[in-house]
Amino acid sequence: MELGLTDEQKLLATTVDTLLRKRYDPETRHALLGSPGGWSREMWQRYAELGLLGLGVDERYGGAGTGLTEIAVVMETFGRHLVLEPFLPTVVRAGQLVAAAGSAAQKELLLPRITRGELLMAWAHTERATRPVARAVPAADGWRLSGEKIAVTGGDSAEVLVVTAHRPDGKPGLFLVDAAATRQQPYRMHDGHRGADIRLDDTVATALGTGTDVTEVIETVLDATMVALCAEAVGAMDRMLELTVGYLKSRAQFGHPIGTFQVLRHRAADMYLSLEQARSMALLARLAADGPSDARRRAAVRAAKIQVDLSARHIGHEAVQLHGGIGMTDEYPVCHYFKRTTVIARLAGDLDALVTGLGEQGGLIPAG
Amino acid sequence: MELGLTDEQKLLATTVDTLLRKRYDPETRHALLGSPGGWSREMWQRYAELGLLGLGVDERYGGAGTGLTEIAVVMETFGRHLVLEPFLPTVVRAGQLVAAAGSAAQKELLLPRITRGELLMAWAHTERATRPVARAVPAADGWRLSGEKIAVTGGDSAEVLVVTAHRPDGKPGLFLVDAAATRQQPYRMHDGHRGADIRLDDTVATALGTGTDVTEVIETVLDATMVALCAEAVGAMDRMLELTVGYLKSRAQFGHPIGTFQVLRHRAADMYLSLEQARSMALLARLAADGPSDARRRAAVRAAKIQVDLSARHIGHEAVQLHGGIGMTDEYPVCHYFKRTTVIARLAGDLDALVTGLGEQGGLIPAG
Amino acid sequence: MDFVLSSQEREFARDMRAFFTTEIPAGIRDRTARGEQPTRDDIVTCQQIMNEHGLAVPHWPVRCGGQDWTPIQRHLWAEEMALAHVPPPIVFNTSMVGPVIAHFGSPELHRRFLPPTASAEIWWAQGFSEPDAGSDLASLRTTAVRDGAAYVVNGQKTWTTLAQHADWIFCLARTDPTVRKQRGISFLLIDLRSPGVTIRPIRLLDGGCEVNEVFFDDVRVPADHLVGEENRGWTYAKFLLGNERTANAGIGIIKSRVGRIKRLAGARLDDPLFRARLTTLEVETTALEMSVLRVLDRESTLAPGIPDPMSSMLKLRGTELQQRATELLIDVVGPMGLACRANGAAAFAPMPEGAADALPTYFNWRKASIYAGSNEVQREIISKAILGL
Amino acid sequence: MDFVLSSQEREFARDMRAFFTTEIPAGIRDRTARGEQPTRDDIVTCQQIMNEHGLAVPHWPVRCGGQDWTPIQRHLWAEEMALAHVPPPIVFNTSMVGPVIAHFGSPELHRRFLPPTASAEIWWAQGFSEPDAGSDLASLRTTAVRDGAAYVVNGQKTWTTLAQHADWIFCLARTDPTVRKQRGISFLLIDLRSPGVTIRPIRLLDGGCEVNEVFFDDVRVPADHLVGEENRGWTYAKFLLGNERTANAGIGIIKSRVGRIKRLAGARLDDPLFRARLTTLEVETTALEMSVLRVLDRESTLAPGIPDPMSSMLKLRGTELQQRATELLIDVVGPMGLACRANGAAAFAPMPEGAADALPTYFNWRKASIYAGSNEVQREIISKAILGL
Repeated sequence: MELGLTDEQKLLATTVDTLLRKRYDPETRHALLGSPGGWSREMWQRYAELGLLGLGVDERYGGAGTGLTEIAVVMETFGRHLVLEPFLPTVVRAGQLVAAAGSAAQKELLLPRITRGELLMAWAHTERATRPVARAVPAADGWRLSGEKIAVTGGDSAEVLVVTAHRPDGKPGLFLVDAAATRQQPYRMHDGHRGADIRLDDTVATALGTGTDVTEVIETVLDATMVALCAEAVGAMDRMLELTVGYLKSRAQFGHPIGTFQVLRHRAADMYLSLEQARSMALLARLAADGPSDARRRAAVRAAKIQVDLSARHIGHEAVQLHGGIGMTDEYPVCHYFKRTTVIARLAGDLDALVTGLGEQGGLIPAG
Repeated sequence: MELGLTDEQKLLATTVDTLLRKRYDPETRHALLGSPGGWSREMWQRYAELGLLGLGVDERYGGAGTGLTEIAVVMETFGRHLVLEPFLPTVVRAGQLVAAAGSAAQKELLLPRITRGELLMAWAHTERATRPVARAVPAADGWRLSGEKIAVTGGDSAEVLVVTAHRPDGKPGLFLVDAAATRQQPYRMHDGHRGADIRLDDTVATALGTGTDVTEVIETVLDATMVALCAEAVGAMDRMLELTVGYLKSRAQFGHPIGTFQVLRHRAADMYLSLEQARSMALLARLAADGPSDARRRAAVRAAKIQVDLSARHIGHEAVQLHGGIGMTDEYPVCHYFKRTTVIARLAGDLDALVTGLGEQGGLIPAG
Repeated sequence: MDFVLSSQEREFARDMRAFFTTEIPAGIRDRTARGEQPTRDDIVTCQQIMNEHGLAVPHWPVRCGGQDWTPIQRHLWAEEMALAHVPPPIVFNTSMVGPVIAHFGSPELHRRFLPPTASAEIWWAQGFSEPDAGSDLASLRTTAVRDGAAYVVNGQKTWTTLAQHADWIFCLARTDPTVRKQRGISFLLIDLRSPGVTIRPIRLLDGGCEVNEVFFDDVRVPADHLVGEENRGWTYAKFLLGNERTANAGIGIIKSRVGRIKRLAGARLDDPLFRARLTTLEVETTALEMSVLRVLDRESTLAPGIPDPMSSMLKLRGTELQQRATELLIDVVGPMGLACRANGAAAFAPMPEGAADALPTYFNWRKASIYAGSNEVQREIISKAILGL
Repeated sequence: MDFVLSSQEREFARDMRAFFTTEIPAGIRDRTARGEQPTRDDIVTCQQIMNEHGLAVPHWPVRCGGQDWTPIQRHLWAEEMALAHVPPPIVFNTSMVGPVIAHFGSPELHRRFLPPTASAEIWWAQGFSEPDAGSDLASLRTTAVRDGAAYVVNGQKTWTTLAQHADWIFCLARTDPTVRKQRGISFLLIDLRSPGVTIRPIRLLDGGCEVNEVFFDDVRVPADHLVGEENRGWTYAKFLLGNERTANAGIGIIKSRVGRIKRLAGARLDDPLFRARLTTLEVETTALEMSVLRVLDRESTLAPGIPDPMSSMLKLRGTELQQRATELLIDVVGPMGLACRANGAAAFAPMPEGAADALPTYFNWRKASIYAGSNEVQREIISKAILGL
């Protein structure tokens, strides 16, 4: 059983954490939130220099050639510091799609530029339930896509998009699209991350790779997304508990630090339970995602997302409550963590759907 | 708006409570639990003398001519004292069925004897999901019933049974059966109440009344059962909280009464919330059941049962937990309340079914 | 649930519904129904219309413009207002400072302040909370020192809701630092345009600025703006807080939120898990409503300003249910709700109702279990005042 | 979840499974699987078989008959035992008094007690709890006064599990009343057949008598039945309690309960609400199992008897999940489960499995959040030892 991190992985965590402690304090982040792009190009270059943007990318394309564990290590640290840069859309989502499904030429074209911090990408996948699905039709020089995508994280700044669209044979396809050829409605999301809705009207596109069935690739990268989000949420929850415990120790009421009130101490203990349960499942999901893409992996990843969502609701609510009014203010960091975990819990399927889906698949524990 | 009790109803509550305080202390009840019949014929006669067995029975049959409110008042007091006598099966269930659907001759024959405490009855209604349903076939001299009934509260001591069985036209029918003509498997239930499984093999039966559709009557008496159970559960929960608060005040640990520990005080406060929510819904159900039998009444009664079940789980678990080991012992009263409310929560449909059913009916609050 | 009401009460409720749905502009009500925040003008407009019909301050003493209503009538008035999506009158005016002036103020204060308070010509803010006195309100530090015909006020208030809209503020200030903390507090009325007053908005997690800090730097307050007697302010504050026995349950808010969720949920209502959560919320809301009615039923036996300890239960469970309702709406709007549409972010096609307000309201409503006596404080009250622990 | 294990660990688990499912009589395992309580004979039989194969006390020091296993191997041993429905060895023998004697007892005590403790020739009971010392264990009052070559023991123990089966009891008794309460306690081994010992069963809410009161009335205990040094008993008790870092999570219990529910649920599994509760329980159980593995993973860095504060979390959440599993089974058996079938109450047709044990187990398992350090005590430990509050 290998649950711990290697020395290299620990060093990676420390390096990223040290950088962010120095360069990404809450005030800096606050200023970024209000800036036009919403995140720091300078930090992006530093991530590139540290090799973070090449995690999960093969060495022949300039990457580190490592697996999902390193990505999870970085995401957890990013979660602790609420990093706003579009690492998830570029490196974890679009990057992994290209790495998994792209042709050699496409990889050669895109991955080194991602790794060097020169290219931003995003995956336009989610659609409104009430609108017609995005469709791809073949054209003489490739494909043409039409449809609408919503909640595309990083979709505001991405230069190249991977777009999921239905092919004429009814199967899902993945396509590369020049973002400049699409119409975009950019926005800030409630957690401060940037995103966009994206409209395609007979937009020129290239198929990603040559495979005709990308269902498996989509599944794998959705799993990787969930693993990354779970790790990020654990980092954020860890910090929320830390902030809460710190506040309980420093804030006095009725002549005593409020951390001496037994009710608040026990509620902090319950937050700790929720955190550790989420941490355990984030770990399981990461270990599972390193394995073959089968029902067991999918169940473990979905189960992790369920536990993380449950824990995030509990910890977020309690962190704000135990802070009292100060926990509601934009100036104090805790609410930003709460907002991020709230959004994470609504990405990649909501709790009811995940629980129902996992139950229909037979759950986790065999009948006996 | 009339939410309070009349002076007569308050007097009824006090009278019953006074009797039970005197004659039904935990030791007396404990002795009854182990006695052959499991309850007191002497108390039954006292209830008759106080007129309790004629509540809900028309004055012309020797009853008090009052409504469900008086029954709820008595049931709540019975809940506080965990009364074991078969009031619910005889007076509330079978008695109300006879009063609602019986012919004049049947009422004349049965109701005065119930009222005087001379006749015990029970309603054999519930069946095993996996067994064939009970069926009624007409015979020259009435009907013949075949089938199996389970969890018939009071079915061990009832002399006359009302039995629900499918008629040849597919509708449910209600029939009077001499208990001596059936086969019985009597038992104690987990809450100390007695009951039986009952088997009918071509057993002689008389139709209750002359109506051909008793669906409405069944619905009404099931609602009355729920109202009575909700009231009883409120009495039991009220007493559980009282016992718990008393224990918190008297038990010392680490040099202090445990009731000075903030965590335990707040958990007692949450128990109080659960209790009052249940009390409010028991009241609503009672007021609703006095009204016409329509969707609104059914929704209110089911909603009350749902709230009572939720509250009973919470209060029962916490009452035992806050007592610690002593709460687990048969000698100390609190677990007997917990067991009774546990059983009540499993009578008349479980929580999942009630919630699903109420939701399918459109819930309680209109769209707007 | 209205079968628990008498026919007169049902008729009263119908009258209120008719008033609110015909006299209050449909534009304002429609916007509120869609989850938009009412503007200052919306609120003032509605309160003025109500005031013209004698319906802005029904719970004030009759001699001050109130109505001789039963507690249940007052409840039905508030309930029908909420269900008709009418922004309620300014709570600081009608439920807080108004009753205090009416019960404890001089005839001069009555004449000067009660009419514009009822008509919303004056918008009041509440100056109770301070940065170092959260749940421990009586440890407040703002001082008022008598200097001739004026008090000189120094200190800081915080969490002052909608102070940006306000003209005046009613404050608790310490006038005698030598006695036990509850004893030396006075209740002052302060014009927010006075020199030395600074208002600083506090941005909250939902992006809005509904609360403020208010700083007092040698602010001179005419001595006749003292309400009642000097050093008795804590009594008046307790009267004020004890007056609202059932309002914090927020039954109207929960019911209109649930109603809106049902209107918008569409196919989501066919999801058994979602529906079960909604149904359970409806059951618990109905239970709470019935608890409110029980408190109202016995309210006529209590003098004004005497708290009913059961109010703590209504506030506690009410805010929990209000919060749960906000969470269900997020599930209804799905990923469309993740963008901050408040910043002018549009979409290619009309957005589903709720997409803009679901998450902000969810975030904002975390306040409900913190303000007006945190839910932890309510548990303290229940365990002590009701259970005797 | 076994993909987190190494191939050697998976092989080890397979070996254990093979051992338990072939060497332990199927009759015993089948009855346990159906929810019946194992008898004294069942337990002794199973422990003896395990002991013959060196598998009864793997966590004892190797020189005392233990196995040189990793923490994860010990966990897999317990897990496979539970999944194979094998009644575990007597916990008082193998996890409590055995390790204490092995670590702190004299060579003479080793020789005399360890072999029969491992083989279940002696059945031990635990004499720690007292009526007036619940969560505050160290305030115990039972005294042991030295009189020549013996201690004279007086006092009362309670909640003594399965004392009716026991031959000996290990007790904490006060040998020095003059020092701080933790300091004057000694650890004694007492033959339950000694004159002056009385055992009184305590009937519990499920109808059974699994716990007892044990009274000591001038019981003479040979002085060489003292373990370790006089007045150091509190240290040994803490060692004993600190040794079981992951067992209280009860992962095997929860998984076998969930497995049984799934086997019996039938159509109930199609009820989306029931299934969602079951699925959520499975998720949280898997999370707990992973937490157990994390604790085991670092356990090799801890000396025996040093508690891991994370154990408090495992006990707390584990008992909650164990209890939730008992509640789901009630829903599966429905009204058939309401009768006390233990009293010989039969039915006309075969009863569904679980009908007899669902409610008693649910009732009985309320103990889990009370015993072994109540869950409130665990929250105290977490808030202090882990969070520093």
